[in-house]
Amino acid sequence: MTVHPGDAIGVFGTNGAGKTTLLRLLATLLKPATGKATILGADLATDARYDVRPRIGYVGHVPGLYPEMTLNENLSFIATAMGIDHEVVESSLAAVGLAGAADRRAEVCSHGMQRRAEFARVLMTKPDFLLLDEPHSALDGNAVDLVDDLVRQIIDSGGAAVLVSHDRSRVENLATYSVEITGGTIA
Amino acid sequence: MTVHPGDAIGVFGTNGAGKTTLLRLLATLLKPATGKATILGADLATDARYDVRPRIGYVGHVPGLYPEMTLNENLSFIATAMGIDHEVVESSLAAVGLAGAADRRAEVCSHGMQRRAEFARVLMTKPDFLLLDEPHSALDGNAVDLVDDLVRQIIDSGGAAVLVSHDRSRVENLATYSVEITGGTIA
Amino acid sequence: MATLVQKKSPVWPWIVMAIAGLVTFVAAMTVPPDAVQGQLSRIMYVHVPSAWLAYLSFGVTMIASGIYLWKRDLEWDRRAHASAEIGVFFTGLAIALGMIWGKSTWGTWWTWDARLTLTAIMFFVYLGYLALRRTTDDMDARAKRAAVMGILAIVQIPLVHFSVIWWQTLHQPPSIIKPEGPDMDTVMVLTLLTAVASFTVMYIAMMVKRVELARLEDAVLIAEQTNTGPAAGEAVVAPDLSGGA
Amino acid sequence: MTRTSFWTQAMAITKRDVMRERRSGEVLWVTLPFGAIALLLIPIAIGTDRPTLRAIGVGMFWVIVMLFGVLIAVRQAHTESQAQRDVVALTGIDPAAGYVGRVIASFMFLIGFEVVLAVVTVALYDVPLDGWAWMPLVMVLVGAGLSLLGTLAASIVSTGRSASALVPLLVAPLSVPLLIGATQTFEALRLGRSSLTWTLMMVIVILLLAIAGVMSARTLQES
Amino acid sequence: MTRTSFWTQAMAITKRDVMRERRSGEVLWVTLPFGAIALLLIPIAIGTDRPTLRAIGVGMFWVIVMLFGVLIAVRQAHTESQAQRDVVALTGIDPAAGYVGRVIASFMFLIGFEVVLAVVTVALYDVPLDGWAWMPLVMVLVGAGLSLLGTLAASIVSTGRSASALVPLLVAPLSVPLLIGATQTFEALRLGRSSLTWTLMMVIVILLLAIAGVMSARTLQES
Ligand code: HEM
Ligand SMILES: Nc1ncnc2c1ncn2[C@@H]1O[C@H](COP(=O)(O)OP(=O)(O)OP(=O)(O)O)[C@@H](O)[C@H]1O
Ligand SMILES: Nc1ncnc2c1ncn2[C@@H]1O[C@H](COP(=O)(O)OP(=O)(O)OP(=O)(O)O)[C@@H](O)[C@H]1O
Ligand SMILES: [Mg+2]
Ligand SMILES: [Mg+2]
Repeated sequence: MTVHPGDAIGVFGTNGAGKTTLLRLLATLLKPATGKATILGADLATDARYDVRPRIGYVGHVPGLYPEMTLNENLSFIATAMGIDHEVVESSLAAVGLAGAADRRAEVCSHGMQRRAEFARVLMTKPDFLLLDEPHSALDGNAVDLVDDLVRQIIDSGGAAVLVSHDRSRVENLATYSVEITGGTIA
Repeated sequence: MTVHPGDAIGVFGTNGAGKTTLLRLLATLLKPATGKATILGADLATDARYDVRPRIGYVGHVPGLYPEMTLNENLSFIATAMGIDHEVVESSLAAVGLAGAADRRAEVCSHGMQRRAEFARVLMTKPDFLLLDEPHSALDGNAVDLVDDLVRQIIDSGGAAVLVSHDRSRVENLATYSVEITGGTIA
Repeated sequence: MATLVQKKSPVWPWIVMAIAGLVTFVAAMTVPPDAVQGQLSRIMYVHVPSAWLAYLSFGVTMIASGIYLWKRDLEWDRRAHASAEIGVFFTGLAIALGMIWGKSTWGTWWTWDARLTLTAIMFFVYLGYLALRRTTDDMDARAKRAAVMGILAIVQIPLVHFSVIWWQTLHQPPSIIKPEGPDMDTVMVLTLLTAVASFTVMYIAMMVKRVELARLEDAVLIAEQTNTGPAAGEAVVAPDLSGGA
Repeated sequence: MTRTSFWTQAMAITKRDVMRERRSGEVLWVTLPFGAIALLLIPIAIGTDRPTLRAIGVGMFWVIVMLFGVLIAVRQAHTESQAQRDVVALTGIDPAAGYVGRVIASFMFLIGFEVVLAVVTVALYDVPLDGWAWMPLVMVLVGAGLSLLGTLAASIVSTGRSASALVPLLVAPLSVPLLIGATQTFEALRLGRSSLTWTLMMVIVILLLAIAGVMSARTLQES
Repeated sequence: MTRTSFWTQAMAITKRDVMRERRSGEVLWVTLPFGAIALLLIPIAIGTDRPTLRAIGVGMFWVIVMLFGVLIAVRQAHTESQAQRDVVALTGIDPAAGYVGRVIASFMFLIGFEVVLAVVTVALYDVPLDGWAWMPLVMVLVGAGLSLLGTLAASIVSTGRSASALVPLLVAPLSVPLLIGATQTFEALRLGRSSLTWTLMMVIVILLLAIAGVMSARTLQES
C-alpha cells in the first residue's frame, strides 16, 4: 500500500481489527515487528523516522492534553518546542472555535472541546502527513466540517492523509480511496 | 422536560453546550445547583437519588474499566457488588461479541472493544433508565446495531432512554423525540 | 533466524565445569588450616573466588551492554544477559557462604556491616536487571533498556570493594589487591589463586552454555512473534443481536 | 436484581483492590522495596555505631511503617479515574461498604508490609526482642489505624484537586497517636510497666477513625 | 517551521513541568509535608534524647532527602499518559533535550525541598552547624544527582508491564554513593579531614549519570 501526495485514504475495519495500531505505526510511534514501511522517505524501522516526526500530524482517539494546563498553555508548549510563533497558537484556537475557551484548563473542557484543541494543534504545526483516528467522533456538525476542511487543505497543498473511521459515508466523501482491515491484514 | 416510560430522547447540541453535564446530572453523579429534577421518582437534590442508582444504565464517553483487570473481571466485580449471577457476565460479553476477548486485560483492548464492554455492563444490569453519551462513537457497524437494539429493548419493556449524540440521523431514527441544548438551556 | 539454533550443542562445558569444581574442592581441602580460624577458613577458597567472579561477570555484562548499544547486535545482549545471570548466581553463593562463615566466626548469620549490606544491594540490583528484561517481549526494546541498566549498575562494584576501607567494619579488608601487596601466607595465596583460576574457567564454560540457551529462548520468542496465530482482531465477533443476555 | 448486603459489597471492593494490586504489584514491588531500602540507608547515613542502631531500630521501624503505610493507603486516590468512580457509584454500593472494603484491602497489604520490614529491622539493627509477644497485637492495631486513616485521606483527596493539600494535615496529627502508642508500648514493656494505657489509646483512635470514615463516606463520595 | 535549538526544547519541557507542578501542587503539598512529617515523627519514635538526636540529625535529613527526592524525580513516570507522550514525541523534540528539561525541573523542586527540610532539621534536631558553609554545595550536588538519577530511572521503566516495580532497584545503587558522599563530607569536616574526595566522588557520579541520561535518551524513548 502506498500513499501518494494528494491522497487521502480511508481505513475501515471492525473493532479491534488493528486500525489504531496501523496509524500509530505510520506515526512512527510503534516500530514494525516485521515487514517494511517507509514514510515521507524515512524507513520506519530505522532512526530516520525521528526526523520526519515534526511533519506528521497525528490525532489519536484519546486527547493528549495536560489536564491541569489551559488549552492555550498546552498549545504554547508545543509551539515553543517546535519553534512556532505564539500568535499562531491563538489563531489556531480561534480557527477551531475555541478562542473563548483558550484560558480554560483542559480538564474542565468538554470532550468535544478537547478534540477541537487537538485539531488546533495539528492546524498549528502544518503537517505534510495527516493521521487521524476516528476524526469525527465527539465533534458537532461545525467541527466536523472544519476537520474535513483541514484534510482537504493538506491534500490540496500536496500532503497526504490517512483517516481511520467507522463513519464510512463521511470519510468516503473525503478519501481518494479506501482500504479495509481485518485481523491485522490490509485487504 | 419529562421523560415518560417508553420514551427515548435524543439530545443534541454544540460542543461544550452541556449535554454531558445534563447526562451526569440525570445519572445522579452531579447534584443540581439550582432547579428541581426528579428521576424514577427520586428527587435529584436529596439522598433519595442514591436508591435509584442501580436502576440507571449510564455509559459515559470515557470507558470506566480498570485497565489492569480483564474484561471478565471488570464485569464480575460489578456483578458481585450488585448481586448479579456470574453466568450473566459471560452471556453479556458474548452478546456484544467479546466472548473471545473476555480474558484480555482492558488496557490491551482497542477503544471500540472497551466501549463494547461498557455496553455489556449495561446489558448485564438491565436498567430501567438508559443514559448514553455519544453511544455510537468508536463502534463499528455491527456494534452500532447492537446499541440501537439495546435501546429498543429497554424502551419496549417500559424503560426510558436519553441519548446524547452528534449523529443526528441515527439517533432521530431511534428517539421518540429530540431536544436541543444551547449554552446550558434546553430548547 | 536459523543461525540462532546450532545443530549440535557442545558437551565440553559440562565437563569443564565439573573439573573446575573438583580442582577448587581439592585445593581447598589440601591447604593447611588457618592458625586462627581452623578448618572453617577453607570456606574462604570458595567465598572469595565467588565474590570476585561476581565482579567479573558484572564487568562483562557492562562491556557487552556497551558493545550492544554501539553495534545493536543482539548477540551481545545475550552475552550481557548470560553474564548477569551467572553473576547473580556467584553473588548468591558468596553471600550464602559468607553467612555460614559469619555464623561461626562472628556468631551471627548477618550483621549490619557496610560490605554485607552493599553486597546484598548488589544482589538485588542485578535481580532487578533480570526483572527488567522480563517486562517486555520486544527484543530490541528489552536489549536497550537492559543495556543502559547493565552499564549503570556497575557502580556497585567499587562500592562493595572499597566499602571496607570507607568504614571500619567487621568484614575483612582487602588483603590481596591493595597498594602494599598481599600479606597472606604464600601457600594460601597460591591456593586462592588456583581457586580463582578454576572458577574463571568455570565461568567461561557457564557462559557458553547460557548464551546458547539465550539463543534458543530468542528463537522461541521470534517464532511466537512471527507466527501470530489467530489475528488479534478475531477475538471480536459480530454481536449477538438475538435478544441479548 | 436483588439488593446485596453490606458485606457482599465490601468484599467485592476488597477483592477488586487485591486483584488490582496483584496485577500492578505497586505495594509489593515499589513500596516494600523502598521501605526496605530506607532501613538500609539509615545506617549508611548515620554511621554504623551498634549501640545507637540498637537504640533507634524499633523507632525507625515504626516511622518507616507510618510513612510508607500511609502512602500505601492513599495510593488508590491516584489510581482511580473519574469514569471508574462513576461506574462504582452507579452500582448503588453503599459508600460506607466501599470505605470498609478499601480499608480491609489496605489492611492486608499493610500487615504484609509490617511483617517484611520487621524481619529486615531485626536482621539489620540487632534490636532487642523483649516484648515480642506483643508485636502481633501492636502490628494489627497500627495496620488497622493506618489503613483507616489513609483510606479516609484518600477519599478526601479524590473529591477535588486542591483537597490533596489537606492530606498531610489530616494524616500527621492522627498518625502521631498511633506512633506514640506503638513505640511506648514497647518502652513500657522494657521498663516493666503496664502497656495497657497505650494499647487503649490506639484502640480509641482506631474507633474514632472507623466512625469518622463510615459516617463521612456518603458525603465524600459526591463530587 | 524552523527546527528549534536543544536549549529551547529543554526549556519548553522544564516550563511545562514547572507549570504542571504549580497547578497540581504535588511536590509542594504532598511530598514536602510528608518529608517534614517524617522528620517530626522520628524523635517521637526514638525518644527525645538530645545527644542521640544531634548525632543522627544530619544523617536522617539526607535519608529523607534521598527517599522523597527520588519519589519527586520519578513522579513523571506516573503522571504522563501514553497519549501525552505521543504528542511530545511527535513534536520531534530531541529526546536528550527532553531528558535535560525534565532534570532541570526536578532539580529546582529538589533544591526547594532540601532547603525546607534543612530548616526543619535544624529546628528539630539541634544539629551541630560545623561545616555549614559546605551545605549549599552538597545540596546542589545531591539535588543534581537525584534529579538525574530519578529522571533516568523513570525513562528506563516508563513502558512495559509492571515497570514501576523496578524503580527502587534502579535507584538504590546510584543513590548510595550520593548518600555516602553527602554524609561523609560532613563527617570528614567534623573530624577536621579534607572532604574533597567525597565531593569528587559525587561529581563523578553526577557526570556519569548525566552522560548516561543524555546518551540513552533517544534509545529509551522508543517503546
Ligand atoms: C554474609 C556475609 C558475607 C558477605 C556478603 C561477604 C561478601 C564478600 C565480598 C563481596 C567479598 C569480595 C570483596 C572484594 O574483594 O572486593 C568478600 C571477600 C572476602 N571475605 Fe567476605 N563476606 C561475608 C562474610 C565473610 C566472613 C564471615 C569472612 C571471614 C571471617 C569473610 C572473609 C572474606 C575475605 C578474607 C575476603 C577476601 C578479602 C580480600 O582479599 O579482598 N567474609 N566477601
Ligand atoms: N468540572 C468542570 N468545571 C467547570 N466547568 C466545566 C466542568 N466540566 C465541564 N465544564 C464546562 O461545562 C460546559 C459543558 O460541558 P459538557 O461536557 O457538558 O459539554 P457537552 O455538551 O457534553 O460537549 P461535547 O459535545 O463536547 O461533549 C463546557 O463549557 C465545559 O467547559
Ligand atoms: N498493547 C497491546 N498489547 C497487546 N495487544 C494489543 C495492544 N493494544 C492493542 N492490542 C490488540 O490489538 C488489536 C488491534 O487493536 P487496535 O486498537 O489497533 O484496533 P482498532 O482497529 O483501532 O479498533 P477500534 O475500532 O476498536 O478502535 C486488538 O485486538 C487489541 O486487543
Ligand atoms: Mg482504534
Ligand atoms: Mg460531552
